Amino acid sequence: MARILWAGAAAVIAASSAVVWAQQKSSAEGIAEYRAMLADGNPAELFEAKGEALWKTRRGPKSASLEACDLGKGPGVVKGAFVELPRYFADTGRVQDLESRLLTCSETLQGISAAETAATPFGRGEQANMDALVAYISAASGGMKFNLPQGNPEERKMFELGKRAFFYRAGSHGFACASCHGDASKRIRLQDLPDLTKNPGNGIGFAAWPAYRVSSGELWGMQRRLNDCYRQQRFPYPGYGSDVTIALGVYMGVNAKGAESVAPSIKR
Amino acid sequence: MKQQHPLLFAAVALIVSIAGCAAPAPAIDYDAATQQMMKSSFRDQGIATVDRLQQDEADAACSKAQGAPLPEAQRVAIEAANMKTVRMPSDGQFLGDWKVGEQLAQNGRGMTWTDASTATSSNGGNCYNCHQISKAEISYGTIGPSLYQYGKLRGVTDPASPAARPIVEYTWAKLWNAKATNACSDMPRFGHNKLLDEAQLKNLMALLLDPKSPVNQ
Amino acid sequence: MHTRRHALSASAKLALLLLGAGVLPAAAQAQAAGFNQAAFDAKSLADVMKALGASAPAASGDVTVSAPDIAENGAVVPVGASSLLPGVKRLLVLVEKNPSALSAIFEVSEMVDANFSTRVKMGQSSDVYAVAMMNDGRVLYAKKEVKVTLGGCGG
Amino acid sequence: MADPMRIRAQAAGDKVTVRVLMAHEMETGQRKDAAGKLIPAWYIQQVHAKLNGKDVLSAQWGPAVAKNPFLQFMIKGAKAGDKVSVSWVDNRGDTRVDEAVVT
Repeated sequence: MARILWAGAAAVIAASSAVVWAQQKSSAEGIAEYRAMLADGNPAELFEAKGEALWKTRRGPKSASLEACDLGKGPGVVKGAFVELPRYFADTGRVQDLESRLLTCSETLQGISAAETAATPFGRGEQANMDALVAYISAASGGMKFNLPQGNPEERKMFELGKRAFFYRAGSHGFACASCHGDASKRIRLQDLPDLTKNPGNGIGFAAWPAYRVSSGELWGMQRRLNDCYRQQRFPYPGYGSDVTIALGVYMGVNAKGAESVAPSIKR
Repeated sequence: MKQQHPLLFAAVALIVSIAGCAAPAPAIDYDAATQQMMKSSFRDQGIATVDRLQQDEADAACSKAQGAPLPEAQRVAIEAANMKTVRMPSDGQFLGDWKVGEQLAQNGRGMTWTDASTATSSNGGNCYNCHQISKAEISYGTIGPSLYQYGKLRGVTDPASPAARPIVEYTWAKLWNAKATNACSDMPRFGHNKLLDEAQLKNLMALLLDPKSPVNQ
Repeated sequence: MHTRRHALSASAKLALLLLGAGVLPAAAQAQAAGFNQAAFDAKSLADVMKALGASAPAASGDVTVSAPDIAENGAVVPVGASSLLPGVKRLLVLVEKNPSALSAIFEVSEMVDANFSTRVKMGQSSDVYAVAMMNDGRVLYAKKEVKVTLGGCGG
Repeated sequence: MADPMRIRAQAAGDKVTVRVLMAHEMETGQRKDAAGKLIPAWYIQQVHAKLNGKDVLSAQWGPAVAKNPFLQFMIKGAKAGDKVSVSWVDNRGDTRVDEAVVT
């Protein structure tokens, strides 16, 4: 009986949704206006400038800069690297995203412990430097299209694992990434939710991060974005640079193939 | 256009798959590898412990389906099993205070690793994240259907009347365990997973069904 | 000018007093003199005007406040204040329902337009004011309601 | 020391539009930390701008100005090649001065 009632209810709901449409539209316009007013003068620029200086500064026990770091396009090449990450790196034998690759470079070149940085709370010490570095490196690929390599078997494996992680429902609320990001044209509160199972468009979803978060006044890379997604999903705590975060990066990045990166963007 | 025989394709496919078996790289069991990855990637933090990664039958089946509908028999079995978990209110009263319900519906907190306690009193209903409810709140989500005029549209004028009973019980079951009526529902199982207690659920019931609630104006 | 000097000296005295009481760190002494603490502590629009020695403001079509209808997040709300009238001495930005109403004071010189944009925090939906204090003592305002919404997952 | 500001000064006609981003916490003094202790107020109180060394703007800010503040203003009678400098002082007495050339 419940099922029949529900079907009837659905029909009534469809009728009532037209009534609320006008109001929804004006809210959406208001939000668009707000975002347009913020776009001119994105504080992410402050982080980019800091990141560029950090990239070139000799630091750490080995007193070296990061300029010899190979982000996938050869040592020292920054432009275009971001839109091809995560990818497989032969020297570590791992698929790495931007943050985990920076941990490797920072450790091998500068002697700064990757494990210690990974264990540092977001926004403090070396993690604050990571925020600036990801802003700088992503900005260097601004306007370029995502084109993650899938030639290596490890890259293809991470895509498959990322897909399964994306749909993995668990926790007290039974949420998966897909609960919010598995369909187009849905919102949470007033925020549009990109469908991350495909390319949601230029500068949307995966192509909008790293971003300056207005709510906290901080710059978030994908690691931090995913960390807070999992917090809101009521999951346990994902390790910084853990396989699940990189696999999700591969899944979303491959799906976003052809999308233009606007990172670092500005977000609620 | 030259027509090709489907059997030819089958034969080629067979040869390829045999060759595949002979190759050194064995086929990967992605589902097992996923389980292993989840286990190695997460750790306890505050109240959010790794045992939360364990899936029950519904979560496991819906994860595996990746958004596709479940086979009919499986869907029916999952819904029946979840329906059995629904506990109707112990005192037979279904409705509480819609004003408290509205606050609960607005509240998106609870059960994250930054929350101090798993007690139901520290949890919100998260309702506006996904649903339109009261018309006054313009910041609402659209993951779930609009619940504006929920009771009114269903003809509920007296929630205590026998006529309203089926809707009242259906709504209670939906809040208690949404998978009782929709196996792969995205809605949290508030009663079943001890996210909200009976009194809190009654307040949400009142928000949806009390004729005096702003939802039904 | 007289009222302004008066306000400055009052806040300077207050700063000295607080410094004597050990409330203010020594470093704050230098700039406290040019900062009108009383105006920024004032709760209401009227109290801000009082602290600035200004008369009651009148609504005016010659002052413009720009702000979005809806703010996705109260932590950052873009607000602009401007006027094309000649003789604007100061432009203020106020948020009526903030714990302290005054957000910013801009001194207009002959070298700049009476046109400023910044971003403010808002604790809740509220009227946002642009107030122009004129050289002739008039005080004019424009206001606009900004709805601050709850966003994201809310957790 | 505080991180540098980003200053953009662009000429159009006889006016120069200046956009400034400042790296600052702008802590209100009303928020509590995880332990429930009030986080002390820390915010920019005064901002000054100069064109070729001459004062053009002064402003007073309260803690309600948003974190990592943005400021836009228009200078009259300025042109490409002119120098715009912006400085701020916060309630702790920390200060920062940066300069940009009008383009």
